[in-house]
Amino acid sequence: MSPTKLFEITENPLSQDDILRRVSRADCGGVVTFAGTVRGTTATDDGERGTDFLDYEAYIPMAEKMMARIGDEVMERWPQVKAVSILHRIGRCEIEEPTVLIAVATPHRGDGCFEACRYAIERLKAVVPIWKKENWADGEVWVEGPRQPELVVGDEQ
Amino acid sequence: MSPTKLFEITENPLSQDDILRRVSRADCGGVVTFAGTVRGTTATDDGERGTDFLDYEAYIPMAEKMMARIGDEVMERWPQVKAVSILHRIGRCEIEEPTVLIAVATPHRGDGCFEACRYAIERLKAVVPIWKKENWADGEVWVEGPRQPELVVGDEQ
Amino acid sequence: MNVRLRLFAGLRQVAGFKEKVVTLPEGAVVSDLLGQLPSSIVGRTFYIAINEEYARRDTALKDGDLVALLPPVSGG
Amino acid sequence: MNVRLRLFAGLRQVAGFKEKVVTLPEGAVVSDLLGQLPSSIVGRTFYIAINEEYARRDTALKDGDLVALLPPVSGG
Repeated sequence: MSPTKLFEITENPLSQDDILRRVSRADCGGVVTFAGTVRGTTATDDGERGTDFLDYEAYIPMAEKMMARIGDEVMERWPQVKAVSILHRIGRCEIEEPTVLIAVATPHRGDGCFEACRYAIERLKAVVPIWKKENWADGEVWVEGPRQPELVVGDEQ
Repeated sequence: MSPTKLFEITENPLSQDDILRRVSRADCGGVVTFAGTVRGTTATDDGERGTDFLDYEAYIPMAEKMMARIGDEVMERWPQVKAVSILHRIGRCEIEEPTVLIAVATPHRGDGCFEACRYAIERLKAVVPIWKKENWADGEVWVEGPRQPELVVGDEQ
Repeated sequence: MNVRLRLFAGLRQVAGFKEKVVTLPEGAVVSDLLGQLPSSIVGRTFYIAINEEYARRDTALKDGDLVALLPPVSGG
Repeated sequence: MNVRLRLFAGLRQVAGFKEKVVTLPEGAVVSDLLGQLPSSIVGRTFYIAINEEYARRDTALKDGDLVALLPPVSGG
Protein backbone atom coordinates (compact mmCIF):
# COMPACT_ATOMS: atom_id res chain seq x y z
CA MET A 1 0.00 0.00 0.00
CA SER A 2 1.08 3.54 -0.66
CA PRO A 3 1.93 5.60 2.43
CA THR A 4 -0.25 8.36 0.93
CA LYS A 5 -3.67 8.56 2.54
CA LEU A 6 -6.73 8.39 0.32
CA PHE A 7 -9.02 10.10 2.86
CA GLU A 8 -7.50 13.08 4.54
CA ILE A 9 -8.34 16.27 6.40
CA THR A 10 -5.49 18.74 5.99
CA GLU A 11 -4.55 22.33 6.77
CA ASN A 12 -2.48 22.53 3.57
CA PRO A 13 -3.68 23.84 0.20
CA LEU A 14 -5.23 21.09 -1.91
CA SER A 15 -3.76 20.08 -5.26
CA GLN A 16 -5.67 18.44 -8.10
CA ASP A 17 -2.38 17.01 -9.42
CA ASP A 18 -1.75 15.46 -6.03
CA ILE A 19 -5.14 13.76 -5.82
CA LEU A 20 -4.81 12.52 -9.42
CA ARG A 21 -1.55 10.82 -8.43
CA ARG A 22 -3.24 9.26 -5.40
CA VAL A 23 -5.85 7.45 -7.51
CA SER A 24 -3.90 6.83 -10.76
CA ARG A 25 -3.54 3.18 -11.69
CA ALA A 26 -2.27 1.46 -14.81
CA ASP A 27 -5.64 -0.26 -15.32
CA CYS A 28 -7.66 2.98 -15.20
CA GLY A 29 -8.15 5.33 -18.15
CA GLY A 30 -10.70 7.73 -16.64
CA VAL A 31 -10.54 9.88 -13.52
CA VAL A 32 -13.26 12.37 -12.52
CA THR A 33 -12.35 14.99 -9.93
CA PHE A 34 -14.81 17.28 -8.20
CA ALA A 35 -13.40 20.46 -6.69
CA GLY A 36 -15.50 22.51 -4.32
CA THR A 37 -14.08 26.05 -4.37
CA VAL A 38 -14.74 29.17 -2.29
CA ARG A 39 -17.30 31.42 -3.93
CA GLY A 40 -16.65 35.11 -3.44
CA THR A 41 -20.07 36.06 -4.71
CA THR A 42 -23.34 34.15 -4.63
CA ALA A 43 -26.42 35.16 -6.59
CA THR A 44 -29.52 35.14 -4.36
CA ASP A 45 -33.10 36.31 -4.69
CA ASP A 46 -32.06 39.43 -2.77
CA GLY A 47 -29.16 40.17 -5.12
CA GLU A 48 -25.50 39.32 -4.89
CA ARG A 49 -24.07 38.22 -1.56
CA GLY A 50 -20.34 38.35 -0.93
CA THR A 51 -17.87 36.51 1.30
CA ASP A 52 -14.35 37.59 2.22
CA PHE A 53 -13.01 34.16 3.15
CA LEU A 54 -14.06 30.90 4.84
CA ASP A 55 -12.80 29.01 7.88
CA TYR A 56 -13.35 25.27 8.08
CA GLU A 57 -13.38 23.13 11.21
CA ALA A 58 -13.61 19.33 11.29
CA TYR A 59 -13.98 16.55 13.81
CA ILE A 60 -10.85 15.16 12.18
CA PRO A 61 -10.76 11.45 13.09
CA MET A 62 -14.49 10.99 12.60
CA ALA A 63 -14.42 12.98 9.34
CA GLU A 64 -11.62 10.83 7.90
CA LYS A 65 -13.47 7.69 9.00
CA MET A 66 -16.72 8.86 7.36
CA MET A 67 -14.90 9.83 4.15
CA ALA A 68 -13.34 6.35 3.99
CA ARG A 69 -16.80 4.90 4.50
CA ILE A 70 -18.11 6.94 1.57
CA GLY A 71 -15.26 5.40 -0.46
CA ASP A 72 -16.48 1.93 0.59
CA GLU A 73 -20.06 2.82 -0.37
CA VAL A 74 -18.85 3.96 -3.80
CA MET A 75 -16.91 0.75 -4.45
CA GLU A 76 -19.97 -1.27 -3.43
CA ARG A 77 -22.38 0.67 -5.66
CA TRP A 78 -20.00 0.96 -8.64
CA PRO A 79 -17.97 -2.26 -8.64
CA GLN A 80 -15.86 -1.04 -11.55
CA VAL A 81 -14.47 1.86 -9.52
CA LYS A 82 -10.83 1.02 -8.72
CA ALA A 83 -9.86 3.96 -6.51
CA VAL A 84 -11.45 6.84 -4.59
CA SER A 85 -9.77 9.68 -2.74
CA ILE A 86 -11.38 12.46 -0.72
CA LEU A 87 -9.36 15.39 0.66
CA HIS A 88 -10.84 18.25 2.67
CA ARG A 89 -9.09 21.33 3.86
CA ILE A 90 -9.57 23.02 7.23
CA GLY A 91 -8.52 26.45 8.43
CA ARG A 92 -8.71 29.65 6.44
CA CYS A 93 -9.58 29.28 2.72
CA GLU A 94 -9.49 32.19 0.29
CA ILE A 95 -11.84 32.88 -2.62
CA GLU A 96 -11.39 30.47 -5.56
CA GLU A 97 -9.30 28.04 -3.49
CA PRO A 98 -10.47 24.42 -3.44
CA THR A 99 -11.76 23.29 -0.05
CA VAL A 100 -12.65 19.72 -1.04
CA LEU A 101 -11.40 17.38 -3.76
CA ILE A 102 -12.95 14.03 -4.66
CA ALA A 103 -11.34 11.83 -7.32
CA VAL A 104 -12.75 8.57 -8.69
CA ALA A 105 -10.83 6.30 -11.10
CA THR A 106 -12.34 3.68 -13.41
CA PRO A 107 -11.00 1.67 -16.35
CA HIS A 108 -13.28 3.54 -18.81
CA ARG A 109 -15.29 6.76 -18.62
CA GLY A 110 -18.55 4.82 -18.83
CA ASP A 111 -17.74 2.71 -15.78
CA GLY A 112 -19.35 5.08 -13.27
CA CYS A 113 -16.61 7.61 -12.48
CA PHE A 114 -18.94 10.58 -13.10
CA GLU A 115 -21.88 9.15 -11.17
CA ALA A 116 -19.73 7.89 -8.29
CA CYS A 117 -18.01 11.26 -7.88
CA ARG A 118 -21.36 13.04 -7.76
CA TYR A 119 -22.62 10.54 -5.20
CA ALA A 120 -19.54 11.06 -3.03
CA ILE A 121 -19.89 14.85 -2.80
CA GLU A 122 -23.59 14.52 -1.92
CA ARG A 123 -22.73 12.05 0.85
CA LEU A 124 -19.89 14.22 2.12
CA LYS A 125 -22.22 17.19 2.44
CA ALA A 126 -24.72 15.04 4.33
CA VAL A 127 -22.69 13.11 6.89
CA VAL A 128 -19.03 14.16 7.17
CA PRO A 129 -18.52 16.30 10.32
CA ILE A 130 -17.02 19.46 8.82
CA TRP A 131 -18.33 23.00 9.25
CA LYS A 132 -17.63 26.28 7.56
CA LYS A 133 -17.64 29.79 8.94
CA GLU A 134 -18.28 32.68 6.59
CA ASN A 135 -16.21 35.77 7.27
CA TRP A 136 -16.75 39.38 6.30
CA ALA A 137 -14.95 42.55 7.27
CA ASP A 138 -17.70 43.19 9.84
CA GLY A 139 -18.58 39.76 11.14
CA GLU A 140 -18.63 36.00 10.90
CA VAL A 141 -21.17 33.20 11.11
CA TRP A 142 -20.98 29.43 11.37
CA VAL A 143 -22.99 27.90 8.56
CA GLU A 144 -25.31 25.01 9.43
CA GLY A 145 -26.22 22.67 6.61
CA PRO A 146 -29.66 21.23 5.90
CA ARG A 147 -31.19 18.70 8.29
CA GLN A 148 -30.30 15.09 7.44
CA PRO A 149 -33.35 12.81 7.66
CA GLU A 150 -31.19 9.71 8.04
CA LEU A 151 -29.57 11.00 11.23
CA VAL A 152 -31.21 11.23 14.63
CA VAL A 153 -31.48 14.78 15.92
CA GLY A 154 -30.14 15.15 19.46
CA ASP A 155 -32.13 18.20 20.46
CA GLU A 156 -34.10 20.94 18.77
CA GLN A 157 -36.63 23.66 19.35
CA MET B 1 -9.46 38.16 -21.11
CA SER B 2 -6.75 35.99 -19.70
CA PRO B 3 -3.84 35.30 -22.03
CA THR B 4 -4.21 31.61 -21.07
CA LYS B 5 -5.99 29.59 -23.72
CA LEU B 6 -9.04 27.59 -22.69
CA PHE B 7 -8.78 25.16 -25.62
CA GLU B 8 -5.30 23.95 -26.32
CA ILE B 9 -3.32 21.16 -27.96
CA THR B 10 0.09 20.92 -26.32
CA GLU B 11 3.22 18.78 -26.29
CA ASN B 12 3.73 19.52 -22.60
CA PRO B 13 2.54 17.36 -19.69
CA LEU B 14 -0.96 18.30 -18.56
CA SER B 15 -1.66 19.58 -15.06
CA GLN B 16 -4.98 19.37 -13.25
CA ASP B 17 -3.95 22.32 -11.08
CA ASP B 18 -3.29 24.34 -14.23
CA ILE B 19 -6.71 23.62 -15.76
CA LEU B 20 -8.44 24.36 -12.44
CA ARG B 21 -6.80 27.80 -12.47
CA ARG B 22 -7.94 28.35 -16.07
CA VAL B 23 -11.64 27.90 -15.16
CA SER B 24 -11.71 29.20 -11.57
CA ARG B 25 -13.99 32.16 -11.01
CA ALA B 26 -15.19 33.93 -7.88
CA ASP B 27 -18.82 33.15 -8.75
CA CYS B 28 -18.25 29.39 -9.15
CA GLY B 29 -18.16 26.90 -6.29
CA GLY B 30 -18.02 23.65 -8.26
CA VAL B 31 -15.53 22.43 -10.87
CA VAL B 32 -15.62 18.95 -12.40
CA THR B 33 -12.50 17.77 -14.21
CA PHE B 34 -12.27 14.66 -16.37
CA ALA B 35 -8.81 13.22 -16.93
CA GLY B 36 -8.25 10.62 -19.62
CA THR B 37 -5.10 8.72 -18.66
CA VAL B 38 -2.96 6.13 -20.45
CA ARG B 39 -3.98 2.60 -19.51
CA GLY B 40 -1.07 0.18 -19.33
CA THR B 41 -3.39 -2.81 -19.18
CA THR B 42 -6.87 -3.30 -20.59
CA ALA B 43 -9.11 -6.21 -19.69
CA THR B 44 -10.58 -7.81 -22.83
CA ASP B 45 -12.54 -10.97 -23.58
CA ASP B 46 -9.23 -12.52 -24.65
CA GLY B 47 -7.50 -11.63 -21.38
CA GLU B 48 -5.33 -8.69 -20.47
CA ARG B 49 -3.86 -6.56 -23.21
CA GLY B 50 -0.87 -4.32 -22.53
CA THR B 51 0.49 -1.08 -24.01
CA ASP B 52 3.99 0.32 -23.53
CA PHE B 53 3.18 3.92 -24.38
CA LEU B 54 0.99 6.04 -26.68
CA ASP B 55 1.77 8.65 -29.33
CA TYR B 56 -0.85 11.28 -30.15
CA GLU B 57 -1.12 13.31 -33.34
CA ALA B 58 -3.58 16.15 -33.96
CA TYR B 59 -4.69 18.40 -36.77
CA ILE B 60 -3.85 21.19 -34.36
CA PRO B 61 -5.73 24.27 -35.61
CA MET B 62 -8.85 22.28 -36.47
CA ALA B 63 -8.70 20.37 -33.17
CA GLU B 64 -8.50 23.59 -31.14
CA LYS B 65 -11.36 25.06 -33.16
CA MET B 66 -13.52 21.97 -32.58
CA MET B 67 -12.71 21.94 -28.86
CA ALA B 68 -13.78 25.58 -28.59
CA ARG B 69 -16.98 24.66 -30.42
CA ILE B 70 -17.66 21.92 -27.86
CA GLY B 71 -17.24 24.62 -25.20
CA ASP B 72 -19.87 26.71 -27.01
CA GLU B 73 -22.22 23.72 -27.20
CA VAL B 74 -21.81 23.16 -23.46
CA MET B 75 -22.61 26.77 -22.58
CA GLU B 76 -25.69 26.61 -24.80
CA ARG B 77 -26.99 23.35 -23.29
CA TRP B 78 -26.11 24.21 -19.68
CA PRO B 79 -26.63 27.99 -19.39
CA GLN B 80 -25.35 27.99 -15.80
CA VAL B 81 -21.90 26.79 -16.90
CA LYS B 82 -19.54 29.76 -16.50
CA ALA B 83 -16.29 28.33 -17.90
CA VAL B 84 -15.03 25.33 -19.88
CA SER B 85 -11.46 24.36 -20.69
CA ILE B 86 -10.24 21.43 -22.79
CA LEU B 87 -6.54 20.54 -23.04
CA HIS B 88 -5.16 17.64 -25.09
CA ARG B 89 -1.62 16.45 -25.22
CA ILE B 90 0.20 15.25 -28.34
CA GLY B 91 3.45 13.34 -28.69
CA ARG B 92 4.60 10.48 -26.52
CA CYS B 93 2.50 9.78 -23.40
CA GLU B 94 3.51 7.27 -20.74
CA ILE B 95 1.29 4.94 -18.73
CA GLU B 96 -0.87 6.76 -16.11
CA GLU B 97 -0.14 10.18 -17.64
CA PRO B 98 -3.19 12.31 -18.51
CA THR B 99 -3.67 12.82 -22.25
CA VAL B 100 -6.82 14.93 -22.04
CA LEU B 101 -8.27 17.21 -19.36
CA ILE B 102 -11.73 18.77 -19.45
CA ALA B 103 -12.83 21.16 -16.68
CA VAL B 104 -16.29 22.69 -16.27
CA ALA B 105 -17.11 25.35 -13.65
CA THR B 106 -20.58 26.20 -12.32
CA PRO B 107 -21.84 28.24 -9.36
CA HIS B 108 -23.15 25.09 -7.60
CA ARG B 109 -22.56 21.36 -8.07
CA GLY B 110 -26.15 20.84 -9.22
CA ASP B 111 -25.83 23.37 -12.05
CA GLY B 112 -24.68 20.84 -14.65
CA CYS B 113 -20.92 20.63 -14.16
CA PHE B 114 -20.97 16.81 -14.00
CA GLU B 115 -23.31 16.36 -16.97
CA ALA B 116 -21.56 19.01 -19.10
CA CYS B 117 -18.13 17.48 -18.48
CA ARG B 118 -19.40 14.03 -19.50
CA TYR B 119 -20.97 15.53 -22.63
CA ALA B 120 -17.72 17.27 -23.56
CA ILE B 121 -15.57 14.12 -23.43
CA GLU B 122 -18.12 12.23 -25.53
CA ARG B 123 -18.09 15.00 -28.14
CA LEU B 124 -14.30 15.21 -28.11
CA LYS B 125 -14.06 11.50 -28.83
CA ALA B 126 -16.50 11.89 -31.71
CA VAL B 127 -15.36 14.94 -33.62
CA VAL B 128 -12.00 16.38 -32.56
CA PRO B 129 -9.26 15.40 -35.06
CA ILE B 130 -6.77 13.67 -32.78
CA TRP B 131 -5.39 10.15 -33.20
CA LYS B 132 -3.47 7.81 -30.97
CA LYS B 133 -0.87 5.21 -31.87
CA GLU B 134 -0.36 2.28 -29.54
CA ASN B 135 3.25 1.22 -29.10
CA TRP B 136 4.73 -2.08 -27.94
CA ALA B 137 8.32 -3.33 -27.85
CA ASP B 138 7.60 -5.20 -31.11
CA GLY B 139 5.32 -2.89 -33.04
CA GLU B 140 2.88 -0.01 -33.26
CA VAL B 141 -0.56 0.65 -34.68
CA TRP B 142 -2.64 3.76 -35.29
CA VAL B 143 -5.98 3.38 -33.54
CA GLU B 144 -9.09 4.33 -35.49
CA GLY B 145 -12.13 5.26 -33.45
CA PRO B 146 -15.71 4.20 -34.12
CA ARG B 147 -17.54 5.52 -37.18
CA GLN B 148 -19.41 8.78 -36.51
CA PRO B 149 -22.91 8.73 -38.01
CA GLU B 150 -23.12 12.52 -38.01
CA LEU B 151 -20.09 12.89 -40.29
CA VAL B 152 -19.97 12.10 -44.00
CA VAL B 153 -17.55 9.32 -44.87
CA GLY B 154 -15.19 10.28 -47.68
CA ASP B 155 -14.40 6.82 -48.91
CA GLU B 156 -14.70 3.28 -47.68
CA GLN B 157 -14.63 -0.34 -48.73
CA MET C 1 -19.14 7.10 35.31
CA ASN C 2 -17.51 9.95 33.47
CA VAL C 3 -17.95 10.80 29.79
CA ARG C 4 -16.29 13.52 27.78
CA LEU C 5 -18.66 15.97 26.06
CA ARG C 6 -17.19 17.71 23.02
CA LEU C 7 -18.78 20.54 21.01
CA PHE C 8 -18.02 21.77 17.50
CA ALA C 9 -18.40 24.90 15.38
CA GLY C 10 -21.42 27.05 16.29
CA LEU C 11 -22.27 24.93 19.34
CA ARG C 12 -18.76 25.34 20.71
CA GLN C 13 -18.90 29.07 20.08
CA VAL C 14 -22.26 29.53 21.80
CA ALA C 15 -21.43 27.30 24.77
CA GLY C 16 -18.01 28.87 25.24
CA PHE C 17 -16.20 25.59 25.79
CA LYS C 18 -14.83 22.84 23.57
CA GLU C 19 -14.80 19.85 25.89
CA LYS C 20 -15.75 18.99 29.44
CA VAL C 21 -16.17 15.91 31.58
CA VAL C 22 -19.68 15.05 32.75
CA THR C 23 -20.42 12.61 35.56
CA LEU C 24 -23.46 10.38 35.05
CA PRO C 25 -25.01 7.48 36.98
CA GLU C 26 -24.28 3.94 35.79
CA GLY C 27 -26.74 2.87 33.09
CA ALA C 28 -27.16 6.38 31.68
CA VAL C 29 -28.09 6.85 28.02
CA VAL C 30 -27.42 9.82 25.73
CA SER C 31 -30.71 11.50 26.75
CA ASP C 32 -29.50 11.66 30.34
CA LEU C 33 -26.42 13.53 29.23
CA LEU C 34 -28.51 15.90 27.11
CA GLY C 35 -30.54 16.77 30.20
CA GLN C 36 -27.38 18.34 31.65
CA LEU C 37 -26.52 20.54 28.68
CA PRO C 38 -25.77 24.21 29.32
CA SER C 39 -28.86 26.33 28.70
CA SER C 40 -27.05 28.25 25.97
CA ILE C 41 -27.27 25.30 23.58
CA VAL C 42 -30.64 23.89 24.54
CA GLY C 43 -33.01 24.25 21.61
CA ARG C 44 -30.33 24.04 18.93
CA THR C 45 -30.26 21.30 16.32
CA PHE C 46 -27.41 18.80 16.51
CA TYR C 47 -26.52 15.18 15.91
CA ILE C 48 -24.77 12.89 18.38
CA ALA C 49 -21.60 10.89 17.90
CA ILE C 50 -20.16 8.45 20.41
CA ASN C 51 -16.51 7.54 19.89
CA GLU C 52 -16.63 8.86 16.30
CA GLU C 53 -19.82 7.05 15.26
CA TYR C 54 -23.29 8.55 14.87
CA ALA C 55 -25.51 7.48 17.76
CA ARG C 56 -29.08 7.81 19.01
CA ARG C 57 -30.64 9.41 22.05
CA ASP C 58 -31.28 6.01 23.56
CA THR C 59 -27.75 4.71 23.04
CA ALA C 60 -26.22 3.50 26.31
CA LEU C 61 -23.13 5.28 27.58
CA LYS C 62 -20.14 3.77 29.31
CA ASP C 63 -17.29 5.21 31.32
CA GLY C 64 -14.73 7.02 29.14
CA ASP C 65 -17.01 7.55 26.14
CA LEU C 66 -16.36 10.59 23.98
CA VAL C 67 -19.74 12.13 23.16
CA ALA C 68 -19.67 14.78 20.44
CA LEU C 69 -22.52 17.12 19.55
CA LEU C 70 -22.42 17.97 15.87
CA PRO C 71 -24.30 20.88 14.27
CA PRO C 72 -25.74 20.01 10.83
CA VAL C 73 -22.61 19.65 8.71
CA SER C 74 -21.64 22.28 6.12
CA GLY C 75 -18.46 20.93 4.57
CA GLY C 76 -17.69 20.70 0.88
CA MET D 1 -6.86 25.21 -59.76
CA ASN D 2 -4.58 23.76 -57.14
CA VAL D 3 -5.61 22.39 -53.75
CA ARG D 4 -3.45 21.02 -50.97
CA LEU D 5 -4.22 17.46 -49.88
CA ARG D 6 -3.14 16.64 -46.33
CA LEU D 7 -3.22 13.22 -44.64
CA PHE D 8 -3.13 12.29 -40.95
CA ALA D 9 -2.20 9.36 -38.73
CA GLY D 10 -2.73 5.93 -40.35
CA LEU D 11 -3.60 7.45 -43.73
CA ARG D 12 -0.37 9.43 -43.79
CA GLN D 13 1.58 6.36 -42.77
CA VAL D 14 0.05 4.15 -45.48
CA ALA D 15 0.29 6.76 -48.24
CA GLY D 16 3.85 7.66 -47.35
CA PHE D 17 3.33 11.42 -47.62
CA LYS D 18 1.88 14.15 -45.43
CA GLU D 19 0.85 16.77 -47.94
CA LYS D 20 0.85 17.30 -51.69
CA VAL D 21 -0.59 19.70 -54.22
CA VAL D 22 -3.24 18.35 -56.59
CA THR D 23 -4.32 20.15 -59.76
CA LEU D 24 -8.04 19.97 -60.57
CA PRO D 25 -10.27 21.52 -63.25
CA GLU D 26 -12.33 24.57 -62.31
CA GLY D 27 -15.64 23.59 -60.73
CA ALA D 28 -14.27 20.43 -59.15
CA VAL D 29 -15.87 19.06 -55.99
CA VAL D 30 -14.36 16.88 -53.27
CA SER D 31 -15.33 13.67 -55.12
CA ASP D 32 -13.16 14.71 -58.05
CA LEU D 33 -10.18 15.01 -55.75
CA LEU D 34 -10.95 11.63 -54.16
CA GLY D 35 -10.81 10.08 -57.66
CA GLN D 36 -7.12 10.95 -57.76
CA LEU D 37 -6.17 9.40 -54.40
CA PRO D 38 -3.17 7.07 -54.33
CA SER D 39 -4.29 3.44 -54.54
CA SER D 40 -2.75 2.74 -51.14
CA ILE D 41 -5.50 4.62 -49.35
CA VAL D 42 -8.47 3.76 -51.55
CA GLY D 43 -10.92 1.67 -49.57
CA ARG D 44 -10.05 3.16 -46.18
CA THR D 45 -12.57 5.02 -44.06
CA PHE D 46 -11.99 8.74 -43.56
CA TYR D 47 -13.77 12.06 -43.13
CA ILE D 48 -13.08 15.21 -45.13
CA ALA D 49 -12.20 18.66 -43.84
CA ILE D 50 -11.81 21.75 -46.00
CA ASN D 51 -9.93 24.63 -44.39
CA GLU D 52 -10.43 23.09 -40.92
CA GLU D 53 -14.16 22.44 -41.24
CA TYR D 54 -15.87 19.10 -41.86
CA ALA D 55 -17.13 18.92 -45.45
CA ARG D 56 -19.05 16.60 -47.80
CA ARG D 57 -18.15 14.78 -50.99
CA ASP D 58 -20.18 17.23 -53.03
CA THR D 59 -18.63 20.35 -51.50
CA ALA D 60 -17.16 22.63 -54.18
CA LEU D 61 -13.43 23.27 -54.10
CA LYS D 62 -11.62 26.50 -54.87
CA ASP D 63 -8.04 27.36 -55.61
CA GLY D 64 -5.84 27.24 -52.52
CA ASP D 65 -8.16 25.08 -50.40
CA LEU D 66 -6.56 22.83 -47.82
CA VAL D 67 -8.32 19.45 -47.99
CA ALA D 68 -7.57 17.12 -45.10
CA LEU D 69 -8.49 13.44 -44.97
CA LEU D 70 -9.15 12.39 -41.37
CA PRO D 71 -9.27 8.78 -40.17
CA PRO D 72 -11.98 8.15 -37.54
CA VAL D 73 -10.68 10.08 -34.55
CA SER D 74 -9.26 8.31 -31.48
CA GLY D 75 -8.33 11.12 -29.11
CA GLY D 76 -9.18 11.32 -25.45
